Amino acid sequence: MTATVPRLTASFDDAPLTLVRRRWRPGLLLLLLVAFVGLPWLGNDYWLNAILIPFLVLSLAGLGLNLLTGYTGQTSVGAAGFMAVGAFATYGLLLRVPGLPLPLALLGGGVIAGVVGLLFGIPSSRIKGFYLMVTTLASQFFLEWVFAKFPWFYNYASSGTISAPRLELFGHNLATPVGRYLLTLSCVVLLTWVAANLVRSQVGRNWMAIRDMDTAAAVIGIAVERDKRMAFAVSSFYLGIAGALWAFAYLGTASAGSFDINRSFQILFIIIIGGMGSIVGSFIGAAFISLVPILLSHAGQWLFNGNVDAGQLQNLQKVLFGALIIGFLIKEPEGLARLLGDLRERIRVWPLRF
Amino acid sequence: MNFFLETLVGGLLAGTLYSLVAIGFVLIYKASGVFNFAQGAMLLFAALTFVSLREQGFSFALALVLTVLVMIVGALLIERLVLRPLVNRSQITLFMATLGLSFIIEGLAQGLMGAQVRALDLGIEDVPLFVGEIMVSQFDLIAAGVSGLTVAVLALLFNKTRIGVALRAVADDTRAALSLGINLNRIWQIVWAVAGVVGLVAGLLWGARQGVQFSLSLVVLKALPVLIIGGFTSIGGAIVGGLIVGAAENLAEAYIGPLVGGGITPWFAYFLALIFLYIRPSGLFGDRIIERV
Amino acid sequence: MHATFKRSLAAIGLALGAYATLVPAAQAANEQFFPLATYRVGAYASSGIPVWAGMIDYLRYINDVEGGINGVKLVWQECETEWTAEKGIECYERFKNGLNGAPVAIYAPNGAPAAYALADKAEADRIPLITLGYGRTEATDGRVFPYNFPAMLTFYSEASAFINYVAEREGGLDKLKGKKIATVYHDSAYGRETQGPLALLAQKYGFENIQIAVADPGNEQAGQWRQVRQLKPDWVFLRTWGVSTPVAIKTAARFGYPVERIVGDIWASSNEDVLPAGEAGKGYLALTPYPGGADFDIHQRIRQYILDTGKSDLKDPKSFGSVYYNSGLVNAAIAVEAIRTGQKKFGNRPLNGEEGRWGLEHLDLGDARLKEIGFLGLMQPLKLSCSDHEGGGAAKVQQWDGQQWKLITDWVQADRVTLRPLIDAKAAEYAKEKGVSARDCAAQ
Amino acid sequence: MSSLLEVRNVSLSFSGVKAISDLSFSVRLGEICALIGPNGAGKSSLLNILNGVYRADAGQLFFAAEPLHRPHPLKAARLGIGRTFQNNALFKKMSVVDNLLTGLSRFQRTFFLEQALGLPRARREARAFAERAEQVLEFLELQAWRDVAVGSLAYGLQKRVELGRALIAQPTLLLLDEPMAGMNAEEKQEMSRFIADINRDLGTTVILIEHDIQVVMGLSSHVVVLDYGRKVGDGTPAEVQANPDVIAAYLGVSHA
Repeated sequence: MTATVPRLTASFDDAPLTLVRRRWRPGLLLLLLVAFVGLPWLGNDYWLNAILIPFLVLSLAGLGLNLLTGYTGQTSVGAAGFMAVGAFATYGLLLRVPGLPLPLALLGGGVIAGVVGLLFGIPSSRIKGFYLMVTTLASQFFLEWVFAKFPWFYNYASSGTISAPRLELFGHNLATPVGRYLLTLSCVVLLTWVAANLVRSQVGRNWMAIRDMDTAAAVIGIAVERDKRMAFAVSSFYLGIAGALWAFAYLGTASAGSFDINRSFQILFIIIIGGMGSIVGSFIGAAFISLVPILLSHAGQWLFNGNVDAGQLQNLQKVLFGALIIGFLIKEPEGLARLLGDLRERIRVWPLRF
Repeated sequence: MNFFLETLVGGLLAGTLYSLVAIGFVLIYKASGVFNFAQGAMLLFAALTFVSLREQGFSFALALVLTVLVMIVGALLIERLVLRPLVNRSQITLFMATLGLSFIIEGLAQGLMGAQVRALDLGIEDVPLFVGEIMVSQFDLIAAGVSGLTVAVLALLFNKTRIGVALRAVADDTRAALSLGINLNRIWQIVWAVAGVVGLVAGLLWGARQGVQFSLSLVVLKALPVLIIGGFTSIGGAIVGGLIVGAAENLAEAYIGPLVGGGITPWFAYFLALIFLYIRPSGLFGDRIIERV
Repeated sequence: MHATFKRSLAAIGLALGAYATLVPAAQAANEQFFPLATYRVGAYASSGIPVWAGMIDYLRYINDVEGGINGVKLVWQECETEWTAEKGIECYERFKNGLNGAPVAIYAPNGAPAAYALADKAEADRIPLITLGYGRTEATDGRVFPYNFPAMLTFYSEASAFINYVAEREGGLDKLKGKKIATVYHDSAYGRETQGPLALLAQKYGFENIQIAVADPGNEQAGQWRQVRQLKPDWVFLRTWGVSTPVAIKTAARFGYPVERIVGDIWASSNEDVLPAGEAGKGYLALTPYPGGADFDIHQRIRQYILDTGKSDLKDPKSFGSVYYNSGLVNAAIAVEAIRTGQKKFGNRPLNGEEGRWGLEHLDLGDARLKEIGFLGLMQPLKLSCSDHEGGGAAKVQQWDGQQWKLITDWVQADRVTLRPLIDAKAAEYAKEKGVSARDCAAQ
Repeated sequence: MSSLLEVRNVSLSFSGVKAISDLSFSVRLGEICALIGPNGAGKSSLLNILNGVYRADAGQLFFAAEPLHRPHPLKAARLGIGRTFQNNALFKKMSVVDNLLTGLSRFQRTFFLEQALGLPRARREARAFAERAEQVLEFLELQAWRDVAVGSLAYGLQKRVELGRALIAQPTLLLLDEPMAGMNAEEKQEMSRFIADINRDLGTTVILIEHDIQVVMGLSSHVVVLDYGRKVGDGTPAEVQANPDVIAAYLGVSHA
């Protein structure tokens, strides 16, 4: 323990390479198997186009925002703006760089979004709390405007919308529902793995330290400002890719309007409901927010076999959502993820009660 | 030159309406540290209630009184069901709660009173009025007058009455106030009620301009930059901020807009707010935040 | 963490499982399914609500009075889209396989975002989309867009019809030279759609083409109308929608621009658009392919059989015969007539999407037929074909008198010949970007 | 052995109110220096100046004979100045071991991408960090609470975790702000033992603020007494105890 700084670091390089050997839980493997093989096999267009793809994309977006808001504690209500950057950037790359393979285009779109995020993250070094939140709102409106206003971004289409280019990978056509689903799934799985690495790494710990108490973080030698900006960049990278997938794998088209303030709120709700600072939470939240409305409208159709005013159903749903959000904040600030966790515990001990 | 003056005046007048919305925020923020995103929804709800009552054939005055009552009841409910359970939570948590609240209110408003656009006639004729060469909107003038009056009333309320004193005590130092035996919940109820009434006034003025319907609640987005510029804790700041935003927005649309294809109003106010943030991170009149370790 | 991860996704899996039961099982039924993608909530609900009433009332009329289309009963179901693309997709995917065996012949996305999002999917599923008064103008070229029907009046034609109307008022196309014509538009895909054609026409007729954007939602337009006041245009083409229309009219009044010089477009031409403007709206002009009014023949019939028998979907009878209500009627009528046409070839049975498309592409509604179905005057003659998915291309101009719309012109025909090259070019560009090849209509 | 830290004519005031006025003293390498004085004497403010949380209005600081220009918390940490806080500033939602690990950030050498993709170098580093964390856990006898969220720990334990978080970074100078506040006699003894061990085994120089005179006299080899921001005493515990000003200003009061 008496090692001095230089020797200390030197000693790190020859340390044995065995810490983060990830144990592949059979359950996880099974899940991936189901996701990659099972669902495409049994899922019909409705499942894939209307449920699974949007669910996956929203999970990814939620994950991105969670890294910034849930882990680093920087509340952002501008998530959709960075999704827009990713979507339009990817479109531009595919359009203007002939022969660029899709994965690279997606990556590029994400990186560009990340850079933009970095720029809008700069104020975070001086501005905190609501003031910072409002700056993210500013970025939201500004980006929305930019992509509505400058035709170059949507290749001068009179409608101002960009439509999905040919989705193909090494000659395979990905334009089918299954293709688009698999494309989305692969991206999500990969980026989830990366996120899992990050939050377990030193970077992740720094982020959480900043979230819990940023002055103390600085005192113990965490480069607070750098890591905050880093969080903005990474978050935007995720959001950017999510945006590109939203536009091309899901909608098949997009305009600035597809990424308006309401989308930002939707993503914020995903992490509130799912769980701040929880990777799983992003998925649960996304599942919740994308499934509940559909279930509700179906329920409406069944219960009143179509005689119910769809509008009222929608209003009801809005109220329900609001109530749920408040409910979660009051009862379970750590969101559904935590709730399910506790439930699991209770189920485990349940037989012992008798 | 006339065009410039005209734009400026028009902007300032429009700004008073922004101020009015922003004041609702400031009141709540000062008293409970809650950043109330539901302000816009409250505004919509108030205006909708009023219009519906009018459609039911109530007289203007009666409808007004009833709406005020509704807003007060609403405030009580909110305090009891949302604020009290969330006491001592982080401000961000409270903010998110108000996001949820705005959903509930909007859902209720449309569910109960329908989504169609309602005309709201306050009996103010909206015709151009000429001051020398400069055209001013009569409606805007009156609206500005009403806003000014509202602010004056508020000022009286908070400087001359015991409630006001209590409120300021809470705003200055919550703990001290509690030790003085001030009932915090009561203060919150009052403040939310007042904010609701302010919302009603703003709602009526905006509603008369654009018809009463859903997008009325979007006015809230106009108020945020106002708050940034004026500071979250200063009514004076809200007023000045509103005027600045109103004027700047209109001038920008008129002079910068054409260069970049127009439609810049949605974000320009925020852009302005950012500049102010860099100069004064806690607004023109906001209290400085001091780091304690 | 992985444990929870697994569990939660498993939970989602279960939730999905619930859907297996939802996917309708195909079984023969002598019914034709009319999916109704509606928007009854959200910022644009006010324009939507009467439309669905019109559609539903007409479908109900066909069922109850005419016993369906040649005996084929109509069934319909609603799905709320909130005018968004993603909910629009969900509804489409839910409906495209029909309802309890009743197939879908024609699908109306009802909303520009959904229309764009569904274009490719519908083509893949061989279901024709009708976008009446919105959507891709270049889809007029049915060779490139086989399943996309911007029927009756595209925004291009609308722009041209507007200019022709102005010319009529000014006393001839030659009088347009040097005139100032401003377009105040909702800054969105819809709003920008007329920029192309107006530029072309401006160049052709030599008027000054001013474009002024109104950012969504457009509930504050002082800047825009101050600009109008400063530029003093001879005419203003108002291409707003939703709340931005009444605000525009009121703001125009505030800045003293004469309202009778403002011509609203399809989506700024309804009672719901002018009523909130109150007094300020008196004298306001508007283009429309389905004028307001309850005196058309079809209205007599619907009043008799649906409204008075309390079967109407209308919540407030005041909007019977309102522009949007009538648009609902016209929308439904086109679909019904297209299926009727299709049945001539495929027999009197429910049609699938491909057959529905055949019906649309051979739809030919002359005045005679319009009279029979009671739409004469409410709907313009409409003839669609493989290469022309628009047909018609005319609008009437109506004026608001404070209470109701008064028609002040007959059909003002758009100069479609002039605009067609623009459309073909755009279609070709799209085909190139997408890498699709146009079909050969001679072969059809 | 010369002085590790030298404070020269430092002054600080909050909106007119003098917190520290013209204060000078120096701390020798390897000693335990106690700052004592009544509440509001400016002790905590002084620590905040030493690691750059506050900026002094006047005066200079020398660390290892090097002048400290424009001090900043991050800079101080990198120089090897560790710090604990009066009312702990731990990361409450994180586990004990994670809290300790955050203390190692200044040694982080691997790049972001390496960590994101879990590349060998990052994993080695993580491994080494983990080992060091385990050593600290052992040293402070915290193994039992390794994975407990800090927020749920007893106050005394939290103090210890905070000490560990500062310690893991192997500071040359350790600033402890009332490390034994609110502890019972037994806990205090324990804590004093840790501090003594750190000072002896790791040769870490310590500056601590403490009110309990017994503890101070037992633990420190050098005492600086503050009163209203002025230095009223400076020397060995014995000298300080003999100093009449000190008795007047502080000791008398505290015992009364």
